[in-house]
Amino acid sequence: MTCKPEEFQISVLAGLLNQPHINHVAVGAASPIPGAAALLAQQLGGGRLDVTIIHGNANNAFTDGGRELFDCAGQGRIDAFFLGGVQIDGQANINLVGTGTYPDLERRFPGSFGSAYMYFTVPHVILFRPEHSRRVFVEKVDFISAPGISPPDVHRPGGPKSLMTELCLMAFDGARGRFRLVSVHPGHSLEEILDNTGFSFDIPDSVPETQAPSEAVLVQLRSVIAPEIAKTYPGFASRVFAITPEIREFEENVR
Amino acid sequence: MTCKPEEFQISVLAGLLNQPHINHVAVGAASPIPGAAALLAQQLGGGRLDVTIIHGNANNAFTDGGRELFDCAGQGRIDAFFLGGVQIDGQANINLVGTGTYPDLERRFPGSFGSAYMYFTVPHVILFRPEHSRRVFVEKVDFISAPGISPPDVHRPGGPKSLMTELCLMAFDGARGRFRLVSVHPGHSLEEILDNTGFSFDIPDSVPETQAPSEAVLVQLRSVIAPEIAKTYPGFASRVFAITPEIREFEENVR
Amino acid sequence: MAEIQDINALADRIPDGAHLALPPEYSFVPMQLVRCLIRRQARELRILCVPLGGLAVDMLIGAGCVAEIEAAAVSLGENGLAPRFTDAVLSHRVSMKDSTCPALHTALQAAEKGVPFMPLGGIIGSDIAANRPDWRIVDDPMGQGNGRILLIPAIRPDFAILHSPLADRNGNVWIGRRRELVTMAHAAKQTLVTVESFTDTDLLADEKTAAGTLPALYVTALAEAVGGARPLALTGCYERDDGAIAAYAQVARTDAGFADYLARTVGAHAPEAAE
Amino acid sequence: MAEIQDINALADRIPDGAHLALPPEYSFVPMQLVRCLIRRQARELRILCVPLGGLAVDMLIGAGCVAEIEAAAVSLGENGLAPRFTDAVLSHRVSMKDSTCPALHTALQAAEKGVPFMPLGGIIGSDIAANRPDWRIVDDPMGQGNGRILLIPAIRPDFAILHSPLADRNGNVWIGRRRELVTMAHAAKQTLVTVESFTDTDLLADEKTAAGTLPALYVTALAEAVGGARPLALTGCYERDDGAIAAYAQVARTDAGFADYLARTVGAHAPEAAE
Repeated sequence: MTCKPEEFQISVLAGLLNQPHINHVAVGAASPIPGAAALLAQQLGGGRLDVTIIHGNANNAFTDGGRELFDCAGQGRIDAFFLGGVQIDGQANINLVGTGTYPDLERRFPGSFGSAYMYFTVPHVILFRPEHSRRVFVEKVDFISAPGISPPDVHRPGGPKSLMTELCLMAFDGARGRFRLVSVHPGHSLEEILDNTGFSFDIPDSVPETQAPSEAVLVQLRSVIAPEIAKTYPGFASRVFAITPEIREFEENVR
Repeated sequence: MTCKPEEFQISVLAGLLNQPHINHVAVGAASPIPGAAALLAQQLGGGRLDVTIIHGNANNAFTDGGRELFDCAGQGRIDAFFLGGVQIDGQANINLVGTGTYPDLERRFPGSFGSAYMYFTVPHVILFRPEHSRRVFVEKVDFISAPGISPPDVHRPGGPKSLMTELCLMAFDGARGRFRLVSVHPGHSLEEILDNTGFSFDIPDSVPETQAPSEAVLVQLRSVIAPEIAKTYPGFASRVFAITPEIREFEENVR
Repeated sequence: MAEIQDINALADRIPDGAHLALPPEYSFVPMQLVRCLIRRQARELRILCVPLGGLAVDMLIGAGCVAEIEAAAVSLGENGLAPRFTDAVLSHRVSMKDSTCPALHTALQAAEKGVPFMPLGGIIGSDIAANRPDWRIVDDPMGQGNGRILLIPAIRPDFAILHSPLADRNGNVWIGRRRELVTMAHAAKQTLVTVESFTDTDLLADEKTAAGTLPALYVTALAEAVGGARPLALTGCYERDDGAIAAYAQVARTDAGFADYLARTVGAHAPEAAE
Repeated sequence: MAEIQDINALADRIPDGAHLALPPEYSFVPMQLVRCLIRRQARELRILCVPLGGLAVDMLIGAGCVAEIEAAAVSLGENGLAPRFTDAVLSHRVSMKDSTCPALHTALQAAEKGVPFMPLGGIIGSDIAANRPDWRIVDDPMGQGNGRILLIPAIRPDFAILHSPLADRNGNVWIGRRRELVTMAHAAKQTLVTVESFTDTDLLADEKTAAGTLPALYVTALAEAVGGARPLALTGCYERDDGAIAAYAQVARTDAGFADYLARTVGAHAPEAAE
């Protein structure tokens, strides 16, 4: 079975969620691939994983308004969350605000959203940024929306654990404040990663290839997860899984 | 028209609420006379006064749970509130906890409820304690559930303004920390008040008699307010106004 | 995933010594669950009243289940003083942490928000604050000359327990406008719920019911208990049984009267429980 | 008592320079009221996004109504960057106070509670905190060795504005599970509401609807506005018009394109408004 890049990424991210200490994963706004990954991990785990998708009402049990995501994380009830970044540096600092010297920016992006809080409170934050380039992965971010590490006098139960791009998977060591390459996606090379990364990171002696989804997983993704994620992200589902509006309408009527 | 003591007290308390700066009065739990007074003041003011009775759902628009009364007061949206006291002293300190040396009490009462907060946040707190005796009105309370006055470095937009008993009406001067006799209820004397008050207070040269309710007010109280307060305090309404369960049931069906 | 089980199994989840948050007296009080705790002779419970205590607390105290109470007040409301509470506090058989309503709400909001404390206006100069070494009065930490302010530490109870009219099969619980129960559940490590009945309809599927629903995410386990709040009231289901509570207020004034009440209303184990 | 009036009269209550809290982009945004503000050439508004801004803020900025924005982010969501916002911030034509979602919720909760500040976990070490002189990082004021913590000052906006599917004739407003709108109204000095329709049924009379209702106590005035959130979504009423927003995202990239959009969708005064 051929597998689209999005399907590959969903499958790998789902694998990262399949850990004994992860009982509840939350997914922020405008995150279709993380959302699909969370639903796939839930499916593969037999429903053990709680999934909250903060975008619309499907797969979203929150009833206490916009602050519930943050309160819930502060209570220690969210084990995994996804964050991205316009820039990400070698200490896992992320920038969602802009490039240039703040406040005199050259490029302005939407803003930090809840990153400065979720990064501190959720134990397994997965950084997901498909574009793997020196524009994104810089030596030092221009603006720290959320810092990768904190001094010991700041209470911080959470932080970055993994970084997933179109080229590879990395792990973050909070004690050392450094990324380590975990695996290289099929069709890509260590050299390509080094060429496109602006920060230094640890490279083990032997780096395996990232495991592609099995045929069984792809079937589940396309048959079970695709219509489910279409409830939240119809445009994405239509583009990646060819889930049409008619199917969506059917799904909405039977749920 | 003869007038019961409760009716007299309701009428006088309603008069205290009829002031330009009082737009919203809240009434705490288990306070039928203050509740009826608030509803009467609302009726006499042509509906200008907002009334919140925190006991059941009648005349209670709160939908944000038990903290809304306190939040609402903290926002400055409650202009008047009633408090009582097992003991009240000359500086308007109130005690709702017990007598004796805390925590080695001789007598224990329920506790301070929200008094320690409402006393600071509501501009017009009316102290209402029918029993006028030296047991209640003491030189110094045994336990301060809520202090009558505060030093300047404590933010305090609220505090006591009046004290109403079965014998008289007093006003409290926060700047001087003293009560002043305002009027003596019909049938009672200054001497009786002095005999039964354990703290000193200011006595003007001439002390008028407290005004009894007019016949028109008594008619409104018995015809309009009685069935309304019966929704919250059926036992009280039955005892004072002879509002029967049948009338209550009728009222509940038509509202 | 919230588990639906028998009410005795639910009660068995609460170990001796647990810190237990209880709703105020007027509604949603899990009286049947409280009777189960008394029957199994729970001991050394620390009870947090949110923010007021009444019949449930009084019975637990009388039955010897309680080591400590924190409350803004404990009474039987229109039926007067809570006799077992009053007796136990005066004779120092339970430890009483006197508080005030908004301080209890604030402590739970702090836990809900995952912060170690939260500020609260007023209260400074009261003997409540003077007797709470765990509270702290500080000069305006914002440095803006706003004077002194009280900081209340977060309270994170082991269990929140409540009785609701309705839950669905997923464990979503109807709360209505009683939002302090939502805060209580958010703040507690575990929440145990008894209900009058279960519905097959997902309470979160309709925006109307969703607005008044505590999601199953915060609910550890549930049990059915028909009449589970009696003799107290349950909003929309039944009124307070004033006669029964007046009778309790009368008989519970003496040890013997209370023991007899427990035997009659709670079950055979009661007399021993009221040690 | 909440007053029911015409939407233009409602808009006229908001003076130039007002501090205005707006709901996030996905629902309950009073777009029709925003168009009224643009038509009457409101100026120097300070906009508080709770916590995110989108089309409404972008249009207000483009029309020259805005002096300052505070937000955790401003964008058109799936339709990309907010072009007028981006342009105005880069050229310093509006002052941008960068925040983060929970800090905005916390600031409104502090105002709701009537306290001058509230603590919030995390955030220390970010450049958001470094650029907010109004925020304060202090050593654990409880003195319990919990390390440094961020204190967020209360925000009390002059107005909260929102569009709801339904209100009753008393001025009680359906909010559903969007509880941040309740906090926003509690925190604001005044709340102005537009609705799809008014009902003769008291929303507080039924426990089900009461649970999702903002009481009239917090509402200054209301106006009917059919389709009042379009082209944005309104829960239970209509979906987001993706095509219209995509078209806006395209044309609003240039001053001329935006002026043309305003003229077409807002009315004749628009071109002058976009100074």
